[in-house]
Amino acid sequence: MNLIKVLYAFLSVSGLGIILGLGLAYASKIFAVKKNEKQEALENSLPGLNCGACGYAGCPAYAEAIASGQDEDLTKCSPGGEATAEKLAELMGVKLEVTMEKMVAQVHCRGGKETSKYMFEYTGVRDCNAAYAMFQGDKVCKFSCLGLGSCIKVCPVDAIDYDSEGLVWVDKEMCIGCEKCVEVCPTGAMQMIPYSADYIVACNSTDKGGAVRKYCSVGCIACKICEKKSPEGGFKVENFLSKIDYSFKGERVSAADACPTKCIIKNEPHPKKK
Amino acid sequence: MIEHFTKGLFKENPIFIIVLGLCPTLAVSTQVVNALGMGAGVIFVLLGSNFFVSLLRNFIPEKIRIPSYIVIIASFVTMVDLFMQAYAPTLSKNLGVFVQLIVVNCIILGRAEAFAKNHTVSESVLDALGMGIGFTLGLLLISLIREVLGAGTITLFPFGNFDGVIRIPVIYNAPIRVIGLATGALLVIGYLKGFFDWMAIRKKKREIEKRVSAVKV
Amino acid sequence: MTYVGIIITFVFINNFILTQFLGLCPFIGVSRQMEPAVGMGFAVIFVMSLASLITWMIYTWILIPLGIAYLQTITFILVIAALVQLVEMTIQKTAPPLYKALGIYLPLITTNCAVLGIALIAVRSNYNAMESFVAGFSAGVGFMLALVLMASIREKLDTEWVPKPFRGVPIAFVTAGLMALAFMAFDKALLRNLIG
Amino acid sequence: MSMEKTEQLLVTTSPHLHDRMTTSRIMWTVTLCLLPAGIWGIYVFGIYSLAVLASSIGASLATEFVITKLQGQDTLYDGSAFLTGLLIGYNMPPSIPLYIPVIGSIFAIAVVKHTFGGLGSNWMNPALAGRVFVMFSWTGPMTTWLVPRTRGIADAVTGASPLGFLKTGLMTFSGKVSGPLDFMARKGYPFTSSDLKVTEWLNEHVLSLWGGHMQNGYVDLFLGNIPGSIGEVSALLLLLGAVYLFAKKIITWEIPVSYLGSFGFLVWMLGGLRYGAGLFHGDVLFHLLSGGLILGAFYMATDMVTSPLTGKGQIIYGIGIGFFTYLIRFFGAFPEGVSLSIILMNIVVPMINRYAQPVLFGRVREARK
Amino acid sequence: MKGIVVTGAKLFLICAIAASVLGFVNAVTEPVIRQRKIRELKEALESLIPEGEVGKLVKVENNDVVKGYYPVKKDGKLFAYILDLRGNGYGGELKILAGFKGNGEIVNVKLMDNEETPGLGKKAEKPEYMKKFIGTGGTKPVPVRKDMLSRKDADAVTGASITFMGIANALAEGSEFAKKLGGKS
Amino acid sequence: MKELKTFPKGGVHPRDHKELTNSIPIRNAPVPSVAVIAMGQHLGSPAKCLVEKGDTVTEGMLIGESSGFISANVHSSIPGKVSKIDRVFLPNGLNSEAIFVELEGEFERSGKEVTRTEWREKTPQELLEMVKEKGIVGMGGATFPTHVKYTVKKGMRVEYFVVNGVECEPYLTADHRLMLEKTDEILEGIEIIRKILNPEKIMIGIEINKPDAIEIMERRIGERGLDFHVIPLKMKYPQGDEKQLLKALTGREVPSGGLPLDIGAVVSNVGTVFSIYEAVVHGKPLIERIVTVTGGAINHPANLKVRIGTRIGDLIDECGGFKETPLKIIAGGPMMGFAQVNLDSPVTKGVSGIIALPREEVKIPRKTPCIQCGKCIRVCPMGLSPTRLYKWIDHQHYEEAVKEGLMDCKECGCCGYVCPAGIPLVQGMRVGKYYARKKKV
Repeated sequence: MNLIKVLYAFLSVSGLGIILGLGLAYASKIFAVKKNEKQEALENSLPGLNCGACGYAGCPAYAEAIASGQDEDLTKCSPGGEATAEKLAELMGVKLEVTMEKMVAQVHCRGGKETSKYMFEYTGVRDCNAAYAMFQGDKVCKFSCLGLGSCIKVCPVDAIDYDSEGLVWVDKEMCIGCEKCVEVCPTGAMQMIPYSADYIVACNSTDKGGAVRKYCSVGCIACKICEKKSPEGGFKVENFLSKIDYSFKGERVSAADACPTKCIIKNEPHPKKK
Repeated sequence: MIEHFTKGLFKENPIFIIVLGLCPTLAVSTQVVNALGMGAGVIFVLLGSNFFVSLLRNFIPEKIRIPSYIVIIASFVTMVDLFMQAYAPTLSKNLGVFVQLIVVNCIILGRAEAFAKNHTVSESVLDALGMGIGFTLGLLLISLIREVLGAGTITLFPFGNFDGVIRIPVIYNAPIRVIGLATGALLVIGYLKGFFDWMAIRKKKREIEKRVSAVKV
Repeated sequence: MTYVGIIITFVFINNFILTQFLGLCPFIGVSRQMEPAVGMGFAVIFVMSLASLITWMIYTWILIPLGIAYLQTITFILVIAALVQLVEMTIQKTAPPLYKALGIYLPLITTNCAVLGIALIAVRSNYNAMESFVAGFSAGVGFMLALVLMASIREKLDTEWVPKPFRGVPIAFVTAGLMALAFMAFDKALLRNLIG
Repeated sequence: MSMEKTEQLLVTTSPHLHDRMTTSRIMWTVTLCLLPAGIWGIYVFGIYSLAVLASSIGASLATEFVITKLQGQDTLYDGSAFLTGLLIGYNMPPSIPLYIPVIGSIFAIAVVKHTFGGLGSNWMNPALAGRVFVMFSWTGPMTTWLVPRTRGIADAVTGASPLGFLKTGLMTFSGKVSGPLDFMARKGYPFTSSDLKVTEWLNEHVLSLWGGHMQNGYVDLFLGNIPGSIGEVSALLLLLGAVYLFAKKIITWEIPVSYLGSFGFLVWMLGGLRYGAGLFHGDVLFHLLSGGLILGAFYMATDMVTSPLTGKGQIIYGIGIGFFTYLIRFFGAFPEGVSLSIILMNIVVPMINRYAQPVLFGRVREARK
Repeated sequence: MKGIVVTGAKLFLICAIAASVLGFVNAVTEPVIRQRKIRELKEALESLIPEGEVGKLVKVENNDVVKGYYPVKKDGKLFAYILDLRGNGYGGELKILAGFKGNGEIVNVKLMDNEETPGLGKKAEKPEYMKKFIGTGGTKPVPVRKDMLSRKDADAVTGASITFMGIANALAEGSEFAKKLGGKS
Repeated sequence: MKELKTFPKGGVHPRDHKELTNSIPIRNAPVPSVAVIAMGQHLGSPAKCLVEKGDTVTEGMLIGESSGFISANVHSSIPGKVSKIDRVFLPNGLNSEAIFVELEGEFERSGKEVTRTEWREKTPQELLEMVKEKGIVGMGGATFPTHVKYTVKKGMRVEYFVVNGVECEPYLTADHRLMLEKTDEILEGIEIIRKILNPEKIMIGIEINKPDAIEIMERRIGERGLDFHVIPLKMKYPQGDEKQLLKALTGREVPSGGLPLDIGAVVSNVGTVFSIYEAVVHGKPLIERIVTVTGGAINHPANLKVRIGTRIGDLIDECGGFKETPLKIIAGGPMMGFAQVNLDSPVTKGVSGIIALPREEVKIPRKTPCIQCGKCIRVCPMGLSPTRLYKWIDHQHYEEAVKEGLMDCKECGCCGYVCPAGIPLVQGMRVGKYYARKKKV
């Protein structure tokens, strides 16, 4: 066994090691770049979706705003919800007072090809705002879901999809509440509701009952039966449209069952055929 | 505990799911026997490096983390290289420079950095085994496809009268040679990855459907 | 081989990515968009030229005289790792915007098999110092060429409706495969006929 | 009165007028223009070449059908798959075993076209990629040529294509001749009697008016009386089709002119060297008429999907193809190089499109007086 | 400063241990590798001309093709030469060992190290590939062009004609060299 | 022959179909029984409604007041009673507040003797004020408030005033007939504008397919001893666009995002010039305009002088109704106009034509994938790459699209006209602009 060679190996490699080790350690001192550790920590505790729901251009920008004290509201991140807000508060050494109820989006319209009337056949770019610029969409109802999926395109987490009727539906489990779909929806059919909401009124039309009846068989006709069936509260018909009062936690089944056009429906994952 | 081992096989298969360690994967996947040899080499190095990195995780300072890992890995690689040259010369010749390049195989450094650095020795060893075997399986799949289509053969170890080469009847006479070349390697892994992604998408869809039907009932 | 020959070989004929599969990980990772691809390309050219020269020196002046050529892997990778880290720290200090653009990719260069690959290949091919440097440089150029072309194609594919399971990494591989198919035009016969 | 209308009105956005040219019309017109050359190929190489064309087209259509069916699209009849299949068939030697065009077509449609999202999304010419794929896979059969029956030889005799003949011949050649045709004549490459007659007649009655003289062989090349791929041999018929495409504005001048121009220039400048004829003595006509260059320049390089969008870009693209064709043909391992050069430049097209964009109106601010 | 020293020392320690271990491993494997290489060459030489006794390598300077030769003796008499040849293949240099008789006739050929394309040029590694050369070089010329081959052989080299020509040209050169050597050792 | 002027890049040549109406004199359309007068019929912010339900209005009375810098006054086109105020769809597909005036009472102006204002004694400022007061907007279709356009910022100098008599849209002949029948009025209108703007040179651009208009303009200019230049132009769409017209006439390019004033030019349509004449000389607000009612489905195509607020259906009835069932009814020109969903929309200041097309004249493009033929790039007069922009927009990369010049697109429709794949490129651009503006990129 050639021990001298082993020695050479030992010397050269360890020599290299010591030179590089010292060199790097030294260099890291010279070239040290000051980093805002707090900001980095804040950034790490944000979900990193860069969805912009907080109003900043992505998570790092929000983190920067918090770290620099420009923004004191720690609850702006709706995807992260309470957990993130708590983490942020902990990092900033503040106590979080407001508790957030997670909000999710849902489409308040069930008027599909069979159930509602159309003014014309839309053939252009598949985009709701494009259709809305032409006589406010191809449907007679000007408050309805146009079904061209602009919300699907902007959803950062694929929570929205077409259902069997060519309308969209939000999966509330996947929804992070970034409100992008609400922003993009031209008719206002997409609205935010609390995650805990068990029912929604799947109609957005403020036309009079008679008018709605003419163009849609599943629209709210403002008959006020829901109000009567749920006398302690829970429903409120305003401006010819029934609204659910989500602060009321009682049962809504009887009202939903009694709705003559069946537009009060459960907010649950919806069958997706497409 | 056991999931540290099994996850490497399929759920986090280094080749198809996390797409690491591709350079050797593609270059040596011309013959099945190379894939096996390479796989063995990688498993050995991965085991060694994960073991030592995890063992020394409190000893190595953050600043020289990467150089230290590299030294550890490079030592094992050199051992593999020397042993292969000595005892498996044909394989060593076929694998060429890629044995030495195991050093920079992203999966090894990747595991050291992502796993062994903050797990116990036994966990790290299991992880190394799982990842190594997962890597070998992936490599085997690619090389099988490439060799069968690209050369019409399956090359294994010779023993006895058997020269180690299985010849596939029809393809052997007119193999799709491009599959055996660089193009084929890239295409095969592209399509395999596409296939696995498709499986993942389908699985996700199934899950959603399941949930939907559960709610309905 | 002449310098021209080395350049043609490493840029086109033995293009590291498209025929040798060296440096595929960063290739797939960084080729999504044009700007980082260009930056990464320059970084790789720089590191590869430097690394192949320095490793040549270590090999010829230390390892060979001491008879410990078998330690090439470990010494080369150490040198490369240190080099990359130095480069990283230097640009982080001197050119923060560049660092921001390349930030996460620089560490990738350490484990970029292309860098170690060119060092080992240069040694195996018995190149002299200048040849090693030229080989490193041109392999880097070849890497950048493939990277930048790939980025331009992937930017185009970004605006096409690629089937869902293929989006992202799979389509990048298929694209690279087709690029390799076209690069088969550059064969060794071409080189031999060109420079005799 | 106006209420009598019963039908629902059609509501679309502007413009409400449209040009008559549609995608499928473009595809079918190109197909139509290609047909004469293919019929010539079938005539001279025998009925088996029809089987080759049929199998490539059939495989291409079948693949398209299966994939589009799976994706729920309907693009089978737009002519693009047919055209791809046809071009693959045109690029096959007449005696090829049928599995080769079939695999070429499947590769072209499934891998090169539909993996990227179908018509319009692919960045590489499917037909050419398919051809190159099988070319490298089965080089032997792909470089075995049939002698056309119009040469008066019995059926199914293999022979070298002019470029292949030159390539092998030149490997051991170090002398001095005036050019490729001279070289071929000396090495005993046969020209047909019709070629000799036509050349003689032209020399006597037409070219003598300008004091010109033409070598034997060009007429064979021009008419397609040479061994070669099924659809590429007849330069005459391909050019006729191209004229129609120009008239219909389906192809524009940029790509063919820049391609043939740059290639021709390189051949003229450097092509004479290897025959000992010196600089600026290359035989441009020979190289333009041989090896599928006409088919490539007018029908394949001009493929809209994979060529640059703007005229500027197309000129760069054409020059690139010309350069690579020269490089591969004169120095590469294969005799021709049209397909390889086109797919090489396909790689660069997205880059060209990115940078060779038209000048925006009003972006060059003019100084006011 | 202390941090730097500690860091450097730790890296030093790791390197040192690694290097020592490797040194020992090398010490074990190096002789094995060296002996294997010698044995391989010997086997190759013996398989080329099994009936002869292969002598020591004689190096040849200033020759692009012939790098050296081994004289082969049979019954103590100089019988043939094994030439170490270099050819230009498709993938780069071809290393060829070929046995020649004194009159330049090829006895046997073996393609050693090469980087030819698997499935194409690599075919030349198979012994049956070389059959077309054996026996040529003496009275018959070495086939250096495709048209000098039989139809079947010509078909077999199609697609890899550069490998074929690389080998053939090297052999032709070798044959001339062997003729010049004549019977000298 | 001297090469006719035109703009150099892009443009298309659709068949113009002008023969249907170009020889038919303008006649008055009947007064509507209910005029639906929209508050937002011009570019910019809608006018502020000045009346309430039940109010009585007179002909030409100001009922909507300009509500911002870029806005215009709106006047009642008929005398009557406001029956309701509601939101209606305008021909351009947008929704606007509108005043419904039920015909009642007497016409104060129509049928009465015309008075003449001696405008030459007024200052430019007073003239501009009159233009503003009478609610004049660009009549070519863009409906940009004219007084804003004529407000020259300090330090800017108007070198050219260009009268746009190009009318490059197929089918339309309203401007053509106007030039033939109201030549003197138009010339006097130009003189008024000259007083307002004081330009160095006045040019009248007319496409060569209206030789009679060129001839009569030149003759009358000569007779009146004016120094206006009539310049015949080659036929090419979209030459009627300000930017292309200025490029053709002056060789100057309006800078991206700029106005013609940036290159010292102001362009007005002949219809606008005529309205200015009427407003200034006769004190008549913009309550009428010429509308070409034409197309293969119309029984008797015609050029009508229409009161703003008349239903489209009434105009079609006036032209003898439909010859055959129309598939498409377009308000405006076929290249930039808007398809109608029914015949109830009221004519606004910007509607230059009503075109009813039967099935056989409508080509319904089937949308197929883009094959990158680049035709759209070749025809784009603005030097854009519509296919690239469309793809960026389709994949929501709005910043990239803006970077490549999306905001320069003026939706002239050339790209959509040539696209062999039937891609709704123009609509794509609109969507892109909408989102880009929304995201402020």
